[in-house]
Amino acid sequence: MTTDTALPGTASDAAVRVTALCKTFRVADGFFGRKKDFAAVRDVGLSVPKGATLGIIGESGSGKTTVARMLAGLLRPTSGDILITGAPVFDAKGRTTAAGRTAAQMVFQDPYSALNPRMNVRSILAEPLTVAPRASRQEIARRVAELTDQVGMAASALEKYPHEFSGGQRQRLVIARALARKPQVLICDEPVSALDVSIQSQILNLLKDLQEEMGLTYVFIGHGLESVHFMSDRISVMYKGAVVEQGTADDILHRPGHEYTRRLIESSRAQPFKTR
Amino acid sequence: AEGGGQKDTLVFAQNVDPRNLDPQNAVQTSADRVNRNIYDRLFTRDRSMKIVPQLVTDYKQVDDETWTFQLRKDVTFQDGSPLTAKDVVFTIHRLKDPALLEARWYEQIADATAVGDHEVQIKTKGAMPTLLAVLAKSGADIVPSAFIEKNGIEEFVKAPFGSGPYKFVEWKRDDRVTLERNDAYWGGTPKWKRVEVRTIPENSTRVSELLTGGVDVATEIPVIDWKRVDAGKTAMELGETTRVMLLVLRLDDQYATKDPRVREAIDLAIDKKAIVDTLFGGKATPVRTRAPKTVFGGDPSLYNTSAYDPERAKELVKQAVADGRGVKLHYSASRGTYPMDAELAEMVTAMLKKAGFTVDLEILEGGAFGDIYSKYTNKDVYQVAFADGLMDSSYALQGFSTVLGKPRMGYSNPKVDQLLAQANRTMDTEERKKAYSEVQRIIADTDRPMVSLYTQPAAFGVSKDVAFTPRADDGFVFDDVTLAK
Amino acid sequence: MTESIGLPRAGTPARSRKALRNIPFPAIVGMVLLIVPAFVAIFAPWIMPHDPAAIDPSRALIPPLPFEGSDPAYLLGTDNLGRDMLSRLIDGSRISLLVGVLGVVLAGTIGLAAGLLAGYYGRFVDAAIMRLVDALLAIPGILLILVILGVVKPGLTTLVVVLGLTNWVVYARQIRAEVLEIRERLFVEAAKNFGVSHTRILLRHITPNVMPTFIVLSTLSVATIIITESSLSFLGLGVQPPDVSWGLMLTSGRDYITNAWWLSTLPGLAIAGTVLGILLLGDWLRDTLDPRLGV
Amino acid sequence: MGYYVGRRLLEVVPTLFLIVTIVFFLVYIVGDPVALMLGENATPERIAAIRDAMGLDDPLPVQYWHYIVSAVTGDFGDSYQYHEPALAIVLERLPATLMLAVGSIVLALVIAIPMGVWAAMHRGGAVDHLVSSISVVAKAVPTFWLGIMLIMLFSVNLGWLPVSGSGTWAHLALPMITLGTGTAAEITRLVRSSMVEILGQDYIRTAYGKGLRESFVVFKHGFSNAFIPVASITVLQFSALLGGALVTESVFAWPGLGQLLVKAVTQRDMPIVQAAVFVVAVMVIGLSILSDISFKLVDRRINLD
Amino acid sequence: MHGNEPLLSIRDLRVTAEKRDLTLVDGVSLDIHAGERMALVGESGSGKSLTCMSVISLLARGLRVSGGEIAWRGEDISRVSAGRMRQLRGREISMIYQEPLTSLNPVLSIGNQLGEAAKHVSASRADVLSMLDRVGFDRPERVLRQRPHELSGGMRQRVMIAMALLGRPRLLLADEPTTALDVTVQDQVLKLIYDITVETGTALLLVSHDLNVVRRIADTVAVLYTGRIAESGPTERVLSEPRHPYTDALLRSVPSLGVKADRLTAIPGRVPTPNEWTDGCRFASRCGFATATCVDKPPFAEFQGQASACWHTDRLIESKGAR
Ligand SMILES: Nc1ncnc2c1ncn2[C@@H]1O[C@H](COP(=O)(O)OP(=O)(O)OP(=O)(O)O)[C@@H](O)[C@H]1O
Ligand SMILES: Nc1ncnc2c1ncn2[C@@H]1O[C@H](COP(=O)(O)OP(=O)(O)OP(=O)(O)O)[C@@H](O)[C@H]1O
Ligand SMILES: [Mg+2]
Ligand SMILES: [Mg+2]
Repeated sequence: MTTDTALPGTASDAAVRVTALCKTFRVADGFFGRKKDFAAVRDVGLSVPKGATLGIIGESGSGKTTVARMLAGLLRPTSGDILITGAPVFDAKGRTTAAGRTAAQMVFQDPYSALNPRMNVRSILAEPLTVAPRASRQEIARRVAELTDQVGMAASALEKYPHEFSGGQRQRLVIARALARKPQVLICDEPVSALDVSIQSQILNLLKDLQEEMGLTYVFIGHGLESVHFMSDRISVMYKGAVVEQGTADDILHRPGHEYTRRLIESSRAQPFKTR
Repeated sequence: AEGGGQKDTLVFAQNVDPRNLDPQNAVQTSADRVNRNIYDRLFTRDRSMKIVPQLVTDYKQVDDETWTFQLRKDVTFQDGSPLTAKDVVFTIHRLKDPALLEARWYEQIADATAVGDHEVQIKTKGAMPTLLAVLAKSGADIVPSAFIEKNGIEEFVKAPFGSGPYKFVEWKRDDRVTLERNDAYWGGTPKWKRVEVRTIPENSTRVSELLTGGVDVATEIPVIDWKRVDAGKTAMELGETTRVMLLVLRLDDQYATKDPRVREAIDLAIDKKAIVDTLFGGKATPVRTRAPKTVFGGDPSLYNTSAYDPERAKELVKQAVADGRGVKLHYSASRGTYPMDAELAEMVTAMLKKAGFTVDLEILEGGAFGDIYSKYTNKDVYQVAFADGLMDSSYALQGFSTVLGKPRMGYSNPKVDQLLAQANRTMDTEERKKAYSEVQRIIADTDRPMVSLYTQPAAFGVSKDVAFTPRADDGFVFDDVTLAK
Repeated sequence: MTESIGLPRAGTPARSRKALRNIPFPAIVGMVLLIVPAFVAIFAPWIMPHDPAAIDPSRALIPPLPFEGSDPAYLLGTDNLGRDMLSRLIDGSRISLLVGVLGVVLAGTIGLAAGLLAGYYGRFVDAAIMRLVDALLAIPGILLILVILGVVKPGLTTLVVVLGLTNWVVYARQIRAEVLEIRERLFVEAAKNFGVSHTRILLRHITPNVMPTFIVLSTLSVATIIITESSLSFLGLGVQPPDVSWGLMLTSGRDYITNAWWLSTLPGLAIAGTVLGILLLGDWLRDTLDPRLGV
Repeated sequence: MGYYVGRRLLEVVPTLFLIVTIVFFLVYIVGDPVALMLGENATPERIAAIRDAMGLDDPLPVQYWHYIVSAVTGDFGDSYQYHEPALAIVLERLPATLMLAVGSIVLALVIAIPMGVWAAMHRGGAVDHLVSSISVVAKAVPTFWLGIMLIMLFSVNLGWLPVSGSGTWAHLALPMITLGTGTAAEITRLVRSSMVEILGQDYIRTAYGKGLRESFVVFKHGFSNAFIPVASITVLQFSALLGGALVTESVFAWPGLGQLLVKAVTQRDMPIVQAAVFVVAVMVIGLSILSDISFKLVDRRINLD
Repeated sequence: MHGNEPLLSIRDLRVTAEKRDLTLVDGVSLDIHAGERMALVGESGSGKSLTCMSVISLLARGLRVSGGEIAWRGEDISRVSAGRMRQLRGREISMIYQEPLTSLNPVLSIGNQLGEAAKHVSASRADVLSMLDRVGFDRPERVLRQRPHELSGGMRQRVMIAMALLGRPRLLLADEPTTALDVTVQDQVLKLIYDITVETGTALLLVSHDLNVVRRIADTVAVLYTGRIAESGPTERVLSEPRHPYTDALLRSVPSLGVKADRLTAIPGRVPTPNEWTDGCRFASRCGFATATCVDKPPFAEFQGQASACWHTDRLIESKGAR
């Protein structure tokens, strides 16, 4: 296991700070059985300094999305604390706090279902701004134009509907919407998995650019090692709900500790198969 | 319905299934058509509707209120036990239970006592001119007292038996009642070995069954099918009934029909002839009274006649309007309860409109239609048909008495009350007839709380394998049907 | 076989627009079958050749045109009271369609609301609504109608209310199932992410997306209701004269099937044609709006 | 398994309670049969006397309580018409209706499955349009009209089958066809749409890829998957079918529950109405639970929650 | 490997969507020889699956082969009867599909589904069991009794592979057999396919959009873009010295693990959809080398077994030299 070398900055200016996070689901056991508890996330601790990117990798079902949803305030943790820029995401009663709703926004894996097919782009982008505290009409129009521009879309896109866009363009819209309320943290759950190879790099570049411009903090989830490595300063590896190792991106790549990480790297290293 | 060789099974189809087979608790033509073949009564009506003794050999009116009846001695129930005075007394006593539907006809009977095995004494409250008619009526079927006292009526009606010509075999509700010949019948061997009384509610199905030979006799053939049935292997047999289609009017203050001119105009505006011709191919009889000719006391001068005078009707409506009287009529009628009832309502409505009325026609399904009547919520005009199971004006005209007429129609005429009371208390046939005649004239010519339209014909379809003529009481005696020659 | 990602998603406006350009033949037949009665119903007072209520026994039972004994003044013949069949059919179209449409509006509104609430809020709301739905489903609809109409006197309003009250369960079930799926979609999650209220999520995000299902269900329901109305007429509980509906004409003509076939056959054809039209159109809408709505 | 069955059964309790309550209040507002039975010349006093004797004058909560108690014990009181226990009468009539309903469903399935599969195999083609049109027309034809027409054709004109009544298989034929036609249409449409969906699935392609014959693929791989949706809708159809029986039974004078009910409603014979609705509801619910459980056993992929 | 007759020779294949009158595969030509492992790469919608489906004649309804020829050992199978095609399927040509999760019939047991396939190719139960053993099942008997939902994605894909290989086909078509699987499982399954093809001498046409996968498994590669072949040739050559700007851009846009770059080389714009396709070079709008010439359809130029369709191969090579 790699040593947890602390990044510059103290705990207080960590943009994301997660301690002992657990999530248990009640699921049906077997086909006819009664409910039983299933620990999807177990005792996860994460810390991301402001402006940095934390990559999370792990096999399917290891709990990545579950962590992401809790960070975004969409899912109430069973236990554990989540602080985004120092403010708790959930209050004592387990309700999402106002800070929890604004400070962290999510970019979803599937841009095809992340946009309401029955709303045009303008209303999609405007919607976050209509939520209290509600912005004025002019303010909304201005922000919407600004956002479209930021993600590199033409103003003409505003009157169109999601289906009129390709996957890559939709993902830009998803990102633009996530940025609408000026969050400090973006949680990207496999943002490029559903996209064409040639488009993936556009989106990754965009995310990088935005981070630079606005000093955003990212939690970047992926299951391809290449893109996570490209995006992240530090990487956490999840396996069966727990973080099994974490370290700087290069450390993980060059000195993988966990068996799963090793296999992942091996399969990405593209050595031609040898005949037995 | 073909038997091997000689036909010995009669299949009869009616449109309504019996409610139950308790003779004292059915009041229903369809039940009576079964019951009167299972039971005997003290008296019965012959084919010409004359009251004749059945179980009685001899009878005597001792005084105004006391009668004695000698019973036949050779009568046994179908279980073999003899029918005695005890059974007659039991039956009459049973009819005193007000919860039984037949009870009200027997209210005037004070008591019955057995005088020996074969003599019964009946006491009435005051003179009761209708006693014999009542004893010849559906509820008066004599039931076996011993069995019922022992097992209770619930057990009895599951497999009822009487002393009549046919024995009950089985009743499959909404399907058929099966009966077989009572070989031990005192009145000689009944004609049919087996009789099936089927229930086929849908008109066209009943007609089809008749046409295909599935049934021998079928009731309620719709007018439109008369021609078709009256051809080939089947024939129509039309008869009279006591059922009169009429309009019940309302004389209370809030109704337009309070104005006698309005009521008269209604009477004059309706072309009964046209109605009868259109709806019944001329086979129904226009009448101006609730008691037709076939009913005792029915005034023949009001039979087969009409007061149609459209001009005068218009005139009356105009007058009423000029006086500021409303001529907007609320008209309630049924659909499917009586033959052609909805069509009639539409025709009458059209005629009333022609005379200058405004008509608000409301046609209702059976239950809702009945509700109006039973809750006394009938408005200006309520179209309904009434029969007279007693075949005596005392029943038919009773509704015009203040007791019944007031809540129903807002009608009360002391003269009518007096005439009705008088007719009900005298044994003098002629005097009764006169009184009833006078009541009918008052109703038809001056008061008009009801406007009678026509008597409904009985429309039987009959296979040519058999011969049958309907009875005026709409009943059905199996042995009236004979094999065709 | 499998549609690849490149295709626009089902139910999107562009897809609908595109589909409009190449409407399949059955759908065109369906539209024609529907436009005719709809047109007739709207313009009834102006196109009825005779007074549909004018009784004249002298001209009763005239057969329709090409048949022997017909009268050119009465294209489709007359009924047993001498009323013009064509005029009555035209008049009847109004009530038949009105009952169908209003019944669906009512059923649809209740069903949509119930389905949305049950599907979205789940838990107690869901359990309560679904138990009611189960209960109503277990009592055959027509039976319920029969019992209700046994009480209240039948008429246009009652009929609409009763049909509405018995038909909403179908909507509730289907829409609930749909909502259960839609509420898991990421755009709902996104909306929750920035704090959009439940009401707004229901109205802006979920409702528009159940509309295809809703529309398809509605077409089917109109058909069902029109047919139910005629069954009710048969049982004596439908529209009552002097109002005219096709169902009423059909049933009151039933004794005449062998003698004057047109009395019941013509309204029967009108019903069958309209229902056929609705169903054809519904099939097409289903294919166009939502290929997943299998049943 | 036990847990699931238990939960499913537990859900039935509120459902049944709702049904019973709905029926009670409907019936309550319907009013009573007394006046209807008494006929023309009954005085208001007499009506009141009989109503009192029948316990119809009790206050609403009392009546409701009596009714709930009797529903629980399965005693709905005596029929006003027949003066016999309502439940017994209803149960006596049930077999005839069940026979008709089951017969119709079997008939419908026998017709609908091949038609639907056939149409799905030729999706978009002439066969498909033909089948769709037939099924739509079949659905659009009013039941009673069809019944009367069938009688005209097969009984009156051809003389092949008896007009009405019950007892033999020949008697069952026409009502079964009449009642089954609409259901057949419904199921045909359902089979077609399920099959269209299934025939587009990847595993169908896999089956073809193995080199299997078309008919084999369609029936073994296609229909095996359509079976459950079709079967569960068929179960739902059952309830609609019992509704259709009201009309069919009247047309064919078939002595089933339908006729009993229509009459009970018009005659305001409320014990019968209550018992009948209850029995039908219990049957439909029972059937749907049974089918859910058996489908779940057959196909363990189904998530019933 | 070369020189002898190819096993499968596709010439100028054209697949059209009938209703919308769109050409979706637009003149694809390929040769696969016995024992050769060929990869077909390209982005979503480029026509990879349609090409495979055309070979085994399982195009979805509404699609048809509208031109060209598919020669199977000299016989044009794009026009043979359904009966003849059935003989070939499973015995000569087999296919593994993209979605292991949905490619098995959920209501039938694995044994049942394998059994049908075995019957078709007259394989015995023992053959089935040994094949299951070969694809890595410890207890083949047990698998036979199970139903698809009881198996994981990787296991299902193994079953599919076993099923495809039962008849010892000469050609195995594998349409993105690992896309739906977890990264680490992907690797195992690919390795399995590779090993088996080597063992049995079965030729392989592997569809993928992942260049890493291609590099690991394929002898030759064909790069598809918008229904046409952009470039084809020996894998080694094509991936190291691309002669088509699209291949080049694709290679450069994939983040590599070796060096941690600040930015990725992205291909601007997006893949045009079939209704936007022109006759000229369809990559032109996104291509750095595009000139006015590109409105004409680029010809195929072959260079040492490496063929590419670009007007500007020279400039591409030049620019690379410069870098
Ligand atoms: N709402 C839920 N109810 C029950 N179980 C859940 C729920 N959400 C997730 N799970 C389970 O929790 C586990 C972790 O799921 P999660 O989606 O977080 O995995 P993941 O790492 O994102 O996987 P993938 O790479 O496939 O997206 C899985 O086993 C999943 O089935
Ligand atoms: N059944 C169909 N009807 C119409 N168009 C189709 C159909 N199937 C595929 N297409 C279209 O044909 C084109 C090529 O599809 P194909 O499935 O061959 O792509 P692919 O290269 O396999 O892509 P992917 O990587 O997404 O599997 C796409 O534009 C697709 O939209
Ligand atoms: Mg995930
Ligand atoms: Mg593909």
